[in-house]
Amino acid sequence: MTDSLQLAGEKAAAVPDTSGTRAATVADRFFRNPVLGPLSALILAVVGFSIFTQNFLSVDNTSLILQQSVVVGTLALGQTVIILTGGIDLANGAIMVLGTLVVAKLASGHAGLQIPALLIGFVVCAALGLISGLIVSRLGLPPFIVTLGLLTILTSVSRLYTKETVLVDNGPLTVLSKGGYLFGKFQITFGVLLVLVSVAVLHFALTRTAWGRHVYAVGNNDLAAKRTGINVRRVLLSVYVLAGVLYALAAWQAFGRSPATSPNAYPTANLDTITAVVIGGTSLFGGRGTVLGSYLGALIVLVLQSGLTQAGIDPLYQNIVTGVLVIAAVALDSITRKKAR
Amino acid sequence: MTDSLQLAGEKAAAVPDTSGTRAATVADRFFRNPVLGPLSALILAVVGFSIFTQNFLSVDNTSLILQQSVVVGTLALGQTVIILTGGIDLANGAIMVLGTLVVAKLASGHAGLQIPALLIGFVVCAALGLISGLIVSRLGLPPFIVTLGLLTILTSVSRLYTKETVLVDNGPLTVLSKGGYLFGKFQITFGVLLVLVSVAVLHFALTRTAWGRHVYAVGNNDLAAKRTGINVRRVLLSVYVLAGVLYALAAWQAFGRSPATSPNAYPTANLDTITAVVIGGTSLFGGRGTVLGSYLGALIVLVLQSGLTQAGIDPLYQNIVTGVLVIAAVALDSITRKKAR
Amino acid sequence: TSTKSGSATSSGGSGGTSVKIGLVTKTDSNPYFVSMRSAAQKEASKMGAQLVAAAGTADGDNASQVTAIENMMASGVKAILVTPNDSKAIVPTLLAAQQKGIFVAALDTQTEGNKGVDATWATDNTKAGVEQGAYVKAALAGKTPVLAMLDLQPGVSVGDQRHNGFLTGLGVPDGSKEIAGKQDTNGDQAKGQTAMENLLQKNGNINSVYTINEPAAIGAYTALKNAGKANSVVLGSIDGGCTGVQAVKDGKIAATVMRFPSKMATAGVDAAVAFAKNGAKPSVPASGYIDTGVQLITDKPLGGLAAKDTTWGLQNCWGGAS
Amino acid sequence: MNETVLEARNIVKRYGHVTAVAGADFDLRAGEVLAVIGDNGAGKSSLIKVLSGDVIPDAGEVLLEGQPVQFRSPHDAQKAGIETVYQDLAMAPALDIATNLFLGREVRRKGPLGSVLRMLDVKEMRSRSRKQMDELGITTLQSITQPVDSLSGGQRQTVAVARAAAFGRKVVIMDEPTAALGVRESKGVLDLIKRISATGIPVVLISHDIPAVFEVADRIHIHRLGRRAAVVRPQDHSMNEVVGIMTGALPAPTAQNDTVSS
Amino acid sequence: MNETVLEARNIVKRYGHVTAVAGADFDLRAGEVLAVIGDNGAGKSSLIKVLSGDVIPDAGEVLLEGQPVQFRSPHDAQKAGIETVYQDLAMAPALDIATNLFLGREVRRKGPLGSVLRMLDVKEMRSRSRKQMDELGITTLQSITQPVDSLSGGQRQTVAVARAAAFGRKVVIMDEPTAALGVRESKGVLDLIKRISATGIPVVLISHDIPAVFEVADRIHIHRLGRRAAVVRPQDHSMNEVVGIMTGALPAPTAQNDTVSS
Ligand SMILES: Nc1ncnc2c1ncn2[C@@H]1O[C@H](COP(=O)(O)OP(=O)(O)OP(=O)(O)O)[C@@H](O)[C@H]1O
Ligand SMILES: Nc1ncnc2c1ncn2[C@@H]1O[C@H](COP(=O)(O)OP(=O)(O)OP(=O)(O)O)[C@@H](O)[C@H]1O
Ligand SMILES: [Mg+2]
Ligand SMILES: [Mg+2]
Repeated sequence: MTDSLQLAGEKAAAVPDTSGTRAATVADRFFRNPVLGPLSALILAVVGFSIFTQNFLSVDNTSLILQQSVVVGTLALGQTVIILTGGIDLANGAIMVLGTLVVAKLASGHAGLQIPALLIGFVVCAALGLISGLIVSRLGLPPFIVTLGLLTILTSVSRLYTKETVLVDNGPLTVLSKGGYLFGKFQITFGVLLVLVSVAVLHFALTRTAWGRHVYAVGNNDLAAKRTGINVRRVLLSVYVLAGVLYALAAWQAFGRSPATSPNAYPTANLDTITAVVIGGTSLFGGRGTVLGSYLGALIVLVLQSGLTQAGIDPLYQNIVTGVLVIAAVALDSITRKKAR
Repeated sequence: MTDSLQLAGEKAAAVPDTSGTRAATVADRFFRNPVLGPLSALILAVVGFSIFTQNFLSVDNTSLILQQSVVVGTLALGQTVIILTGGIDLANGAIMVLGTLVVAKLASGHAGLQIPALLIGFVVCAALGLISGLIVSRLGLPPFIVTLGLLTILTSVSRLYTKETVLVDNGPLTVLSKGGYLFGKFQITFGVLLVLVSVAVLHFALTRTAWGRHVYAVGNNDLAAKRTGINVRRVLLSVYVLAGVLYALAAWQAFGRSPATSPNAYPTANLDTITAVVIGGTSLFGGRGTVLGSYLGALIVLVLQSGLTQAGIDPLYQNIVTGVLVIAAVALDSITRKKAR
Repeated sequence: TSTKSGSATSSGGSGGTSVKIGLVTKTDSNPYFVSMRSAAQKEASKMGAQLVAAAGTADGDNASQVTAIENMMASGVKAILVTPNDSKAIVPTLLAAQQKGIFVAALDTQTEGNKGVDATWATDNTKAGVEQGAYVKAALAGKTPVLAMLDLQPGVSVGDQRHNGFLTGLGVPDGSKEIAGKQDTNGDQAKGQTAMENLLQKNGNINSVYTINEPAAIGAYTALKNAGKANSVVLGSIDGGCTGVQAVKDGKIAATVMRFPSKMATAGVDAAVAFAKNGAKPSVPASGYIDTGVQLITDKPLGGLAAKDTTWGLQNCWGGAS
Repeated sequence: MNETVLEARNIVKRYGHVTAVAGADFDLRAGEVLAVIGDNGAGKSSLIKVLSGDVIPDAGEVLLEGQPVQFRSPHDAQKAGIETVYQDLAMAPALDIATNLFLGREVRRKGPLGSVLRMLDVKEMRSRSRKQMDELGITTLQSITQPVDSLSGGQRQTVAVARAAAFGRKVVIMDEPTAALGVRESKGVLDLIKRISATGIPVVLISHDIPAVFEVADRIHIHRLGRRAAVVRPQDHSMNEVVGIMTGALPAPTAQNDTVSS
Repeated sequence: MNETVLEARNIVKRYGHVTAVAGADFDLRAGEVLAVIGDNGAGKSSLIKVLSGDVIPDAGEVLLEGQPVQFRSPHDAQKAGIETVYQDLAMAPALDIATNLFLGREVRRKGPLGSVLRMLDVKEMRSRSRKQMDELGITTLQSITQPVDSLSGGQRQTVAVARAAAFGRKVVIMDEPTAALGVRESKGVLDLIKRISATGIPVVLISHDIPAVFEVADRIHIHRLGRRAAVVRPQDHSMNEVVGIMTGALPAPTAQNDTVSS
């Protein structure tokens, strides 16, 4: 039974022992918490840059990085759920972009159309999720190829749908860019709130509901899941549709970041999100991982970008450092895991 | 024990029953042959295009497609071996490109330097393979992140190493573009011969030697492999180094295709090779697949490109068709598998 | 856009003593932008300014440049030079920067309607296309073109401008039967070669080739050479990278149209520093941008087209030397 | 109480050229414990996989309470009230005991948290699991939150048994449920089997432990070379006879009461 | 022949807060069959995993023929001649029987094909596998080229046993090798165990099948709560006594000949 775990190149993370002493258990909980790795990596990075650059840890910069995280962060949530089932989604960026285009085109004209347009956007993205979900769950084709195919198709479709960049007027579509100040100083946008809420909700759904356990079970051992009477196909389908909805959410977030969209937007979203997911400690073999980790993973990448830019390093050297640090972040994760046993 | 297979979304392909009647066995062998899927997909594509376009099936075009396959085909071999162990390599293109640059720079000047330069190229690529191999096997980090990090690093390193396109003079480096004619008509280059030989040799090594079985065993269930006394780390290391060597071979092939190389060359090699591997019927979860299939996968993609170009379809629509056909090819594979049981 | 709000109020606490200038290129490793960066770097250190550089992920991708610009503002730059990946989408971000009293200039590519920038130093890509087209027309010497077009990728403005410019210069409308086929190359050499090979299979009579840039052209040349058509086919290109010019010199490419990234960079940095010193802004011509010009490079000047030879080209090319 | 609950006629299942089940019959009566015994590879597991919907037969029909049924998945069989312990235990290795025990039948919180937020009652599930494991004599379990792949062989098997026992409504099928169990723990399971059948739910017990079979079984289905060779009553035969029939050393008794020879 | 071949002192192995082995001792003498029995979860498998290098203990030392050894991996233990059948059989599911049987000790072709091209002698390995399976009484195997995950539980276990038996040089350890086996097949394995020990290679047999243990064992290591509770000779005790000691119903006999109580 152990091979899928072993394949994932990690031993089954042992779990807190409730029979242990209270204190011990708490310590355990802490050390065995799968988010520990990415979290400490993030903290290390922040501390590091605060030392080596001026005003990195400024409130402005912090809230800025949070704002920069909303789109990839939201996409990464969908990516995580799919990867938890042992799948992968190369089309998430393409789905989102098509979503933004549909919404923008429909809403162009007067603001009254924005909300209906947004709803239609949600339908479109969910439908696209449904399509890959159907192919994966019914025909049992490898998600990699299915979503790769969808990616190539959608990229062209978007370009046929609209050649050039589309702008949306202020209104419900761009409301996520608005926001208020915490403690008078710390700017927090609705977009940031929304992404944090999304993470929380999804974390709840995955850890505290039957559906969530079924997702993990399917990713863990889908034959066993089938034999315990779980409707594996339905679970898979639900996951891909949910992912589609999350991509629509990301589309909305994108308008919060910038009112303009184009068929060429977010070309590397798929790789970026997979990276965030893996840095977040989720196994590409499915069955183990957390959405919280993925969001932290997304933040880590952004912190590196921001910090290195502010350190005034040339992009070429930035890449080299980024590459090293990303590997280091994951190494840190695997070390904390080892500690945990 | 069954979950890794199940995770891979495919049942254990049953195997010919030597106790059956001779004829039956042959039929079995045929139907259960993992290459059947990609092969029939390839044949279907070729037949289709020969019908719908003029001179697609011309000898020239056929030998041309074979020539176009040498670089990605060779890269795909390395990718396959790594994927068979449950890994993945996003840096293969970057490694090859750096290889070409090192060789081209060292050889620039007079032809006498070409062979030593080429040898150094092999050392460089093997060394880079060794690095990812060490990180993956010793630290047990996920290959996805390790090779992604390496990719970002190498892209910059190549760019820093040389600014612009570099050319090599005719000589040993470009000899692979030479060749002869079969039946006076069918042009076959040394490059094509070399890639076919590489496929054959690797196929032999994977199916007929102990090392090959260990590669499959590690990808199948690395805990079991470890318990049967296989030195899993050594196997992993050997695989990544071998892949590096194959990438160097691909670098040589690249010179056979064109004497010019640059830091931006082959930007999508990693995705292209993974696609070929998956179309070829290899599971991204490791433990099951063939190099022959991967090479056929590479050919399939090229056939689609060539055929659609000749059909004179607008690039945008070409992408759509390609996406659909790629999914169809894999669907065909999974159908033949189902037939096999 | 506010000029008087000045650099004093620029955000995030100013970085150190020297002026901080930000440069955001389209991508990080494309040689064109690498040389633009190093030119800017040189100029900046000459002027005693500090250059902070960042890059987007891919042509057409706006979000990555938005992030980069935000990070620069956070690090307290006084001026931002940007080569927009999306001329239209970037505008709101640039306006926001100007709000903060930051001097914004576009390089290489104009923003839509030159909005959101205080100045622009750019190449007219359409013009570049026209010159390549005109030369190919002249080189065909009256023969009806059988044209293969090696494009960039759909929906990227630079690609469309050069493509359309070329057709104008050649004098054939898009979609006409003279066009034997089009393929996307992403400006990649290997893809250019494969595309050219497939197009030659489609139509053996191709006698002229448009290429989006010189790597694609070199790929196409290899394909033509292998097909034994290197001499019978007119191969034009755009960019003026040193290997490109060398390829013209070696007779692989008939002609290329040079652009001048370092000119743009130098001018941009100078203006930025000037603004930081005394809030002065460069005067912008009616066209809305300062054209750093394009230059046809060939050793076989034809049809009275103003051309410079490859010797001149190699002295002024970008990439190799810098 | 002699009506047949679950019945199978002429089941055939081939894998490529391997014939796992070669025209096997099967019947199970209300409230009985039916033991299925046979050599390794005789086709026992394959047969019950057909009955539990895990495998779709190439031929033959399955009848539940007289009605023909087509199970396309274990899900269908479970809806029909058939609960199975598979020989290679069906578990999600990385998930903990409670989760595996309740997989597919999770317990929700009382009140809106459960009904609206569909929140699980983890506490409840854990304590119930703990209780069931204790009942089955697993005293060594130190943490109920261990992932099952970290359990000892016997502990893991006990989880699977507990699951089937807890949720079977019409039929409970157990494929070698005591194989990995110790003396005491095996006794626990055998008692459980008796308790279940006492409630009127028939139990199918596949086992190689002949003494145990003779202890609990009402009838013994002897499987041989993919077929049912005979069905016998323990009181009519000695263990050696039964083993003889099973291994083919003795001929299958024919014309004997309710024996179906094939 | 009484010299100790394999010895372990005070082995401790913890997983988080779960203590699997709590200061266990162990010794194995030349040519003997040592049975290890104990409740589920007593720590038997964990202990032998330490002996076979699969698990590195938190404390304690292992001595092979008197020399302290540190096994960092099963590979080390195998080089030292210790062969193990693991409870969750270590197999590559997608590979066929012969491949699994010879995994890590493949047979090469004779001549240059083998020495130069390192080509495997597949024919040879298959026929040998077939022979070994037959010897162990697996008559139902229809195809030697089946992937092991398509084998029946008993067939799969037999592959694992055959492997260990074929390659053990100094010590053979079997963790519940007959759990999934039928009557005849179990007998086959027990005979095999006797044959092996007869050649002077000692065998460690972990089993829950007390009668079988009494049949083959020279000494019985009774494991309880992570420790060795006692070592007894079958002839000195009745099965019930032994089970009593194992379950803690009876006190562990002390000061008895060669019994080590902890
Ligand atoms: N998926 C499969 N592919 C090929 N052959 C199979 C498959 N499953 C089972 N078999 C074969 O079918 C026969 C019956 O297997 P089955 O598991 O039903 O036996 P069993 O009676 O349960 O044996 P055991 O007592 O060892 O569990 C065996 O010879 C086995 O090799
Ligand atoms: N990787 C692990 N993580 C956490 N606990 C473990 C792990 N492995 C074993 N254990 C625990 O250690 C104890 C001993 O396990 P072990 O497998 O040695 O028992 P055993 O004597 O072999 O039992 P059985 O007879 O059922 O095989 C059990 O309580 C088990 O839950
Ligand atoms: Mg069975
Ligand atoms: Mg055990």
